[in-house]
Amino acid sequence: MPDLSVRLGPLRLEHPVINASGTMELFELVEVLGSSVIDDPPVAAYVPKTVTLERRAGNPAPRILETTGGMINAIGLPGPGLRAFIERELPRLLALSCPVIISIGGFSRREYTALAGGLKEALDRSAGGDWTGRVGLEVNISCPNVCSGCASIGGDPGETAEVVAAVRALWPGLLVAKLTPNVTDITAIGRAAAASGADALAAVNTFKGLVIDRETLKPYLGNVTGGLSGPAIKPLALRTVYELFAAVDVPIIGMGGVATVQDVVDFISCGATAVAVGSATFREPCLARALSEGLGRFLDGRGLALGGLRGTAHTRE
Amino acid sequence: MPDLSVRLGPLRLEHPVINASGTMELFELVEVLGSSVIDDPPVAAYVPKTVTLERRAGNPAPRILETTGGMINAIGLPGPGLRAFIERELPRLLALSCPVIISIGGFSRREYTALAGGLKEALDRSAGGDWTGRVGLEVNISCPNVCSGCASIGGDPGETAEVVAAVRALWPGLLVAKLTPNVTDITAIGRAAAASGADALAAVNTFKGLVIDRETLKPYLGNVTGGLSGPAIKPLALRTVYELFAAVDVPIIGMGGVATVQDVVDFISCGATAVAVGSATFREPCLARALSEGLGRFLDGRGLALGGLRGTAHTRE
Amino acid sequence: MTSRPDRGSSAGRRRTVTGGPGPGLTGLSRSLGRVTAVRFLGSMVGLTVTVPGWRGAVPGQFALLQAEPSRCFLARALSVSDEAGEKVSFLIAPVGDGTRELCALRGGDRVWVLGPLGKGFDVDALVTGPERVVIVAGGAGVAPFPLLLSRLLVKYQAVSVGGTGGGRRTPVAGGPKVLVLLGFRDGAQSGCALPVQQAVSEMEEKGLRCRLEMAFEDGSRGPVEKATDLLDRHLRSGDRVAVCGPGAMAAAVWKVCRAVPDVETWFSLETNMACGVGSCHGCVLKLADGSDARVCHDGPVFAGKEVFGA
Amino acid sequence: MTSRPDRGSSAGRRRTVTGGPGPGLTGLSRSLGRVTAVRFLGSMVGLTVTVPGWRGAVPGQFALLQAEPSRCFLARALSVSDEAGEKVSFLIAPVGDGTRELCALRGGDRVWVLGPLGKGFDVDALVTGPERVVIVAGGAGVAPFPLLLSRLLVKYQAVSVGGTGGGRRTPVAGGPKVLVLLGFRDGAQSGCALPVQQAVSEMEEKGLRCRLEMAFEDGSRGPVEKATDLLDRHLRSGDRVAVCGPGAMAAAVWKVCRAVPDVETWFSLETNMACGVGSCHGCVLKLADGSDARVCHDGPVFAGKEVFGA
Ligand SMILES: Cc1cc2nc3c(=O)[nH]c(=O)nc-3n(C[C@H](O)[C@H](O)[C@H](O)COP(=O)(O)OP(=O)(O)OC[C@H]3O[C@@H](n4cnc5c(N)ncnc54)[C@H](O)[C@@H]3O)c2cc1C
Ligand SMILES: Cc1cc2nc3c(=O)[nH]c(=O)nc-3n(C[C@H](O)[C@H](O)[C@H](O)COP(=O)(O)OP(=O)(O)OC[C@H]3O[C@@H](n4cnc5c(N)ncnc54)[C@H](O)[C@@H]3O)c2cc1C
Ligand SMILES: Cc1cc2nc3c(=O)[nH]c(=O)nc-3n(C[C@H](O)[C@H](O)[C@H](O)COP(=O)(O)O)c2cc1C
Ligand SMILES: Cc1cc2nc3c(=O)[nH]c(=O)nc-3n(C[C@H](O)[C@H](O)[C@H](O)COP(=O)(O)O)c2cc1C
Ligand code: FES
Ligand code: FES
Repeated sequence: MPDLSVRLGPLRLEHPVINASGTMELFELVEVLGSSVIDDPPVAAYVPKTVTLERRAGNPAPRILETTGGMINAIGLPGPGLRAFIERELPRLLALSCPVIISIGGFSRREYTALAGGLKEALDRSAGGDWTGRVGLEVNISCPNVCSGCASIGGDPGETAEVVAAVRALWPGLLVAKLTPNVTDITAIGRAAAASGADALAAVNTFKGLVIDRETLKPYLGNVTGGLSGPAIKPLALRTVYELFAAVDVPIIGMGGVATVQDVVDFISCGATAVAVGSATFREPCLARALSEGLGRFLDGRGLALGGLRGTAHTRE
Repeated sequence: MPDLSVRLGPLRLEHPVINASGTMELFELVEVLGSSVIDDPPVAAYVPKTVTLERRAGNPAPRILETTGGMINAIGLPGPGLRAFIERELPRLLALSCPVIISIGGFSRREYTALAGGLKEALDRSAGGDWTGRVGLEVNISCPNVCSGCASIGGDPGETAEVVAAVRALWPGLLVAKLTPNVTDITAIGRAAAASGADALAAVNTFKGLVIDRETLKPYLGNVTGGLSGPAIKPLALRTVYELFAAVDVPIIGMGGVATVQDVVDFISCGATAVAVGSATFREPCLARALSEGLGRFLDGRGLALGGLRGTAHTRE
Repeated sequence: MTSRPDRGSSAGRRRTVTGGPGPGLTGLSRSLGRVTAVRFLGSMVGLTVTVPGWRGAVPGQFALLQAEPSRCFLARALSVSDEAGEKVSFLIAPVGDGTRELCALRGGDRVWVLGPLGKGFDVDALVTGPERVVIVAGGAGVAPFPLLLSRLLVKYQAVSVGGTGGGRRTPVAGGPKVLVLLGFRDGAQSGCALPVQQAVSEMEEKGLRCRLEMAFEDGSRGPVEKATDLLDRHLRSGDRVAVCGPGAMAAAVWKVCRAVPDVETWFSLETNMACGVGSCHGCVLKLADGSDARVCHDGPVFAGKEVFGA
Repeated sequence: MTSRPDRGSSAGRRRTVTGGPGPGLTGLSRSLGRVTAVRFLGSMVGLTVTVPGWRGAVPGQFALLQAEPSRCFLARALSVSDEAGEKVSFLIAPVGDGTRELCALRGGDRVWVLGPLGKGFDVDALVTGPERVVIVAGGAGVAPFPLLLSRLLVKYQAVSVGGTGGGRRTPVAGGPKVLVLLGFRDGAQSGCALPVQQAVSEMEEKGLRCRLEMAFEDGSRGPVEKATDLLDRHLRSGDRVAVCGPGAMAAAVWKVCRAVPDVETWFSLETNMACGVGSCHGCVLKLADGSDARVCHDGPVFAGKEVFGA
């Protein structure tokens, strides 16, 4: 098996396959898969669902529907809020054997700094010593399923720069900016984030879509619009990673429709340093591990090192 | 059978289902389907492939690949150029029994006006009397598969307004602006086009994507990136129509992934006046007619008039 | 990995560590099963799949199924209808692409199975009530009940041969122990009652009192009536009721039940699911207290009180 | 709508107005056929489909096939391998999702068929050459040749019983009329040669001189060689050559042929296709003169000169 480890800022990942935020509740999986899932997580780093400052109920049902080649969701960031997250989730996250990348979502710059500041304080208090090698932060400025904030920040280079810079000023560890694809030029957003101190970019969040209820002929989802994910969007997501790789120098976490080993290879070829599995984990909870193993076999078969694969789609010969 | 006729500016369509530009060569179909396809076209209006000012070879092969739930293409607007189009195509287009909407694509405002002006002149000369009830114009400012121009115009409200206004100044018939979805806010583009004199909007062109060749690990398409179409993008396209309907007063030609009667119903529910079938005609050349017939049966079954369906997704009750 | 199912087990969540090899990938948590039997039951299909490593379900638990290869992106939630070792049966109504694809499978075809999942019926709570166990199902809602009936049989037999149970030792005491009330749209739909009818016959053969009644909404086989009409007629204080069926039926059943004192109810509920394991927060259901429950994780079986309030 | 195939027809494009009803939609141009036979031929599958309204193909023409239901978006191009009335046969190599899905079809399954499409081999030009008809195929490239052989048989028979042809009246004059050279990767791949072998036998039975040779790249059945090695050995001036196979093979065949005087060649070529009818401009091939040809519309059969120049 070749060396699959990768670095994302101060984090070292055993292999490049992680989960996409909002698509894996690792601690719930114990009930189905046993505690091995915690002792030896299927992901190289665990990204919990986006945390918000206040408690949120999320969007009304229905929240999901399968579409051709993918699915649409309008979950709406339900969650207990930062305080409860710190009390209930953080301790067990810190006990995991893999790094954790905590995703935060806010509705203003102030909320992002409150989230990052609150987490830093809690980590300084409870993580013991230098935790920056174990815990990173992802600023989700790209959720299409909340009315304001979030995606509107990630849709504008200036607002993106402001939020990233403000969080950067107080967060010492890995800082990832998660981008929305629903923009005219994603490289402008990516450059703004990198220039403002993001250590890495996550590309991409879901594509804004809508489905119609075939009975009522009204929007099907409780929140009217939703985010499209899954294999249907893979070529679109791949394009964003390809464009970003040419535009920025920071590592990219590629995602969008990853379901097979070939998908992982494609994202790395386009320039991704790590790859996140989202919707496809819904049909196979341990997909991330299976894909990392498959990636190892692929590299062996081609006689390639992981580093030699990265960005290869950009080189000519 | 209910009355399915609709109006797009000065054009009257027998039913609301037409083809998307670049996806049907009606005169080639004669070889496969016989001349009935010309005498009684399967589309309510025929939209030929986008015409450019000069002759273009198009992009190098490969130009297409199936993707999950859809396909990607980088055809690159091959064609004989305006002069040859006027000489060879226009006469037989004018002989069709259905209206024609000629799609033009340029790389600058000047090219668009040269195209529109040249067509107007040819029509004044050869169409006999008032042709505005038979021929419309679609400005394709949204093709993602040519290096410059086109999509970069449609990605900017200001440039969109300029091009549309310039063409409007000299084109007396139906003027449709075909929009790209690869923008942060499609309503800004749609509003600019409508305010500058577009009689209708076509939404949407393809979504910019990329596929990797699994052998070489380089971009698969000869043009590197391409445009994603087919059922995979339907929820995304539907969302653009939904947003535009709320933002502008002009009729919308909805398209993107239409393959079933339900898809036609969904687009009309979101606000489309007419619906175009693109990639799905590739598997069934006469799909447009079959869908219009299916739409009639659907309306009958629900006891609805076509006008009662339009925009129904926006109303509350 | 491959353990015998624990047939007489009590309610609660069960764990499974299945791990079929699957095409090209290893270390998966779902299992690549093979279809071993297909039964055409009216408008529904009974699918029996041999699932390597299947660990036994609680009645009311479900699994996520996906044909291999599949034209769908996600797997579909289906109640475990019966099981015998690694042979697991499902009863499937072909309503959309996913279920139609599953209904078209033939012997030897492959199908991915993740499960059992979720929280099933509390069999102990059902049998320890002062009166009967009443099962109410509408249409495809019959699916979980063959398994529930077979577990009830095991329970009662354990009791009657001197098991741990406190109460009655003869299963025949005081009229039927189990009353099964099924409602169907029409005769074609009622084809799926067969596995339940067979389970009822088996109970009767073993000397247990079990009665089955069916209602047909189209009046094709008797009066025009619904499962709730049957329930209205039969329900009595002390009954413990297990329900599965469409949302409107569930609400109607609740109305009948709340009108009778000392009746406890459990409902198996459905919502759209993506992950089936609590990860996606997509399958939420607003509970009576205003909170959102994830049906896959907190259910699919809920106490009536939780869902409908008091 | 349903006309008999015109078996002895000359080359060129053929029209079809098929119109199967299809699920829910009417007035379609593709036809919903039924699989009537499946043959497993080594690593390939021979699929025979009854296509309502099928109008008869020229050898080298193709059809677009899509299983119903299908997990693919587009149909797949497949050469017509043989036909008898509305029974149309295809020879399919399972290389990706679309072809694998078609190879998994069973008797009675439904499949959409649009065709015949494109420009086939010019049978007249092949048979009126001064020497033999040489068929060169690599791997799945055998597909169009059972039909071509059966059309050649009809042609020659017409000639030998006093048809319009000018020349020889005895089909046996001067050695083999038809030489079939097939190249395969290995023995498993050569299973697909069977329909060609059968067509050759039929010709021989009818008294026509027809010889078949096979080359195996893995040396499993004789020397390590390719179809082009066979061609190199046998080709002579005056031969008319019909070729179908992978791009590299086609180029190699062209090299062999251009070295011999008075040899004319026709190649059946493949590119990615979406529409198969000239609508999408996706299937382009750069011709020797620098122009782009649409393979579906201007081909798939091209004269060697057009493709490779002089
Ligand atoms: C815990 C659980 C247990 C279940 N057990 C069983 C069982 O044992 N047997 C059984 O037959 N079923 C069971 N179901 C139901 C089964 O999961 C669904 O019928 C199945 O998921 C449908 O998938 P599909 O692809 O066939 O249909 P889909 O196409 O996914 O449609 C699913 C449902 O959503 C509706 N829908 C889809 N798209 C739209 C739209 N655009 N507008 C409006 N409505 C739409 C459809 O009408 C249909 O009712 C169970 C469900 C759950 C949650
Ligand atoms: C006129 C014509 C006639 C034909 N006749 C026959 C016939 O008689 N019998 C027959 O077996 N075949 C025939 N073919 C070929 C057949 O059409 C293809 O094999 C088929 O379309 C493949 O579809 P698929 O879904 O199985 O594979 P796909 O998954 O669509 O792949 C198709 C091809 O593209 C390649 N490919 C796909 N994706 C990528 C990627 N990302 N990177 C690199 N490569 C990729 C695959 O390796 C494969 O070779 C014919 C083709 C044409 C044009
Ligand atoms: C059900 C669901 C919930 C999601 N929740 C979040 C979230 O909380 N935070 C976030 O940053 N992204 C969220 N996403 C987006 C994913 O992290 C990912 O960016 C996207 O789904 C594309 O990847 P995929 O196609 O592999 O799913 C969610 C996606 C889905 C499908
Ligand atoms: C092969 C191909 C060629 C196309 N060519 C054009 C074109 O020349 N001009 C244009 O405006 N749109 C072109 N389009 C875009 C379509 O008109 C349509 O907007 C898009 O494909 C979405 O519809 P669909 O999903 O139904 O295909 C093309 C699309 C495809 C797939
Ligand atoms: S289906 Fe994903 S949380 Fe229930
Ligand atoms: S496949 Fe569409 S033009 Fe040839």
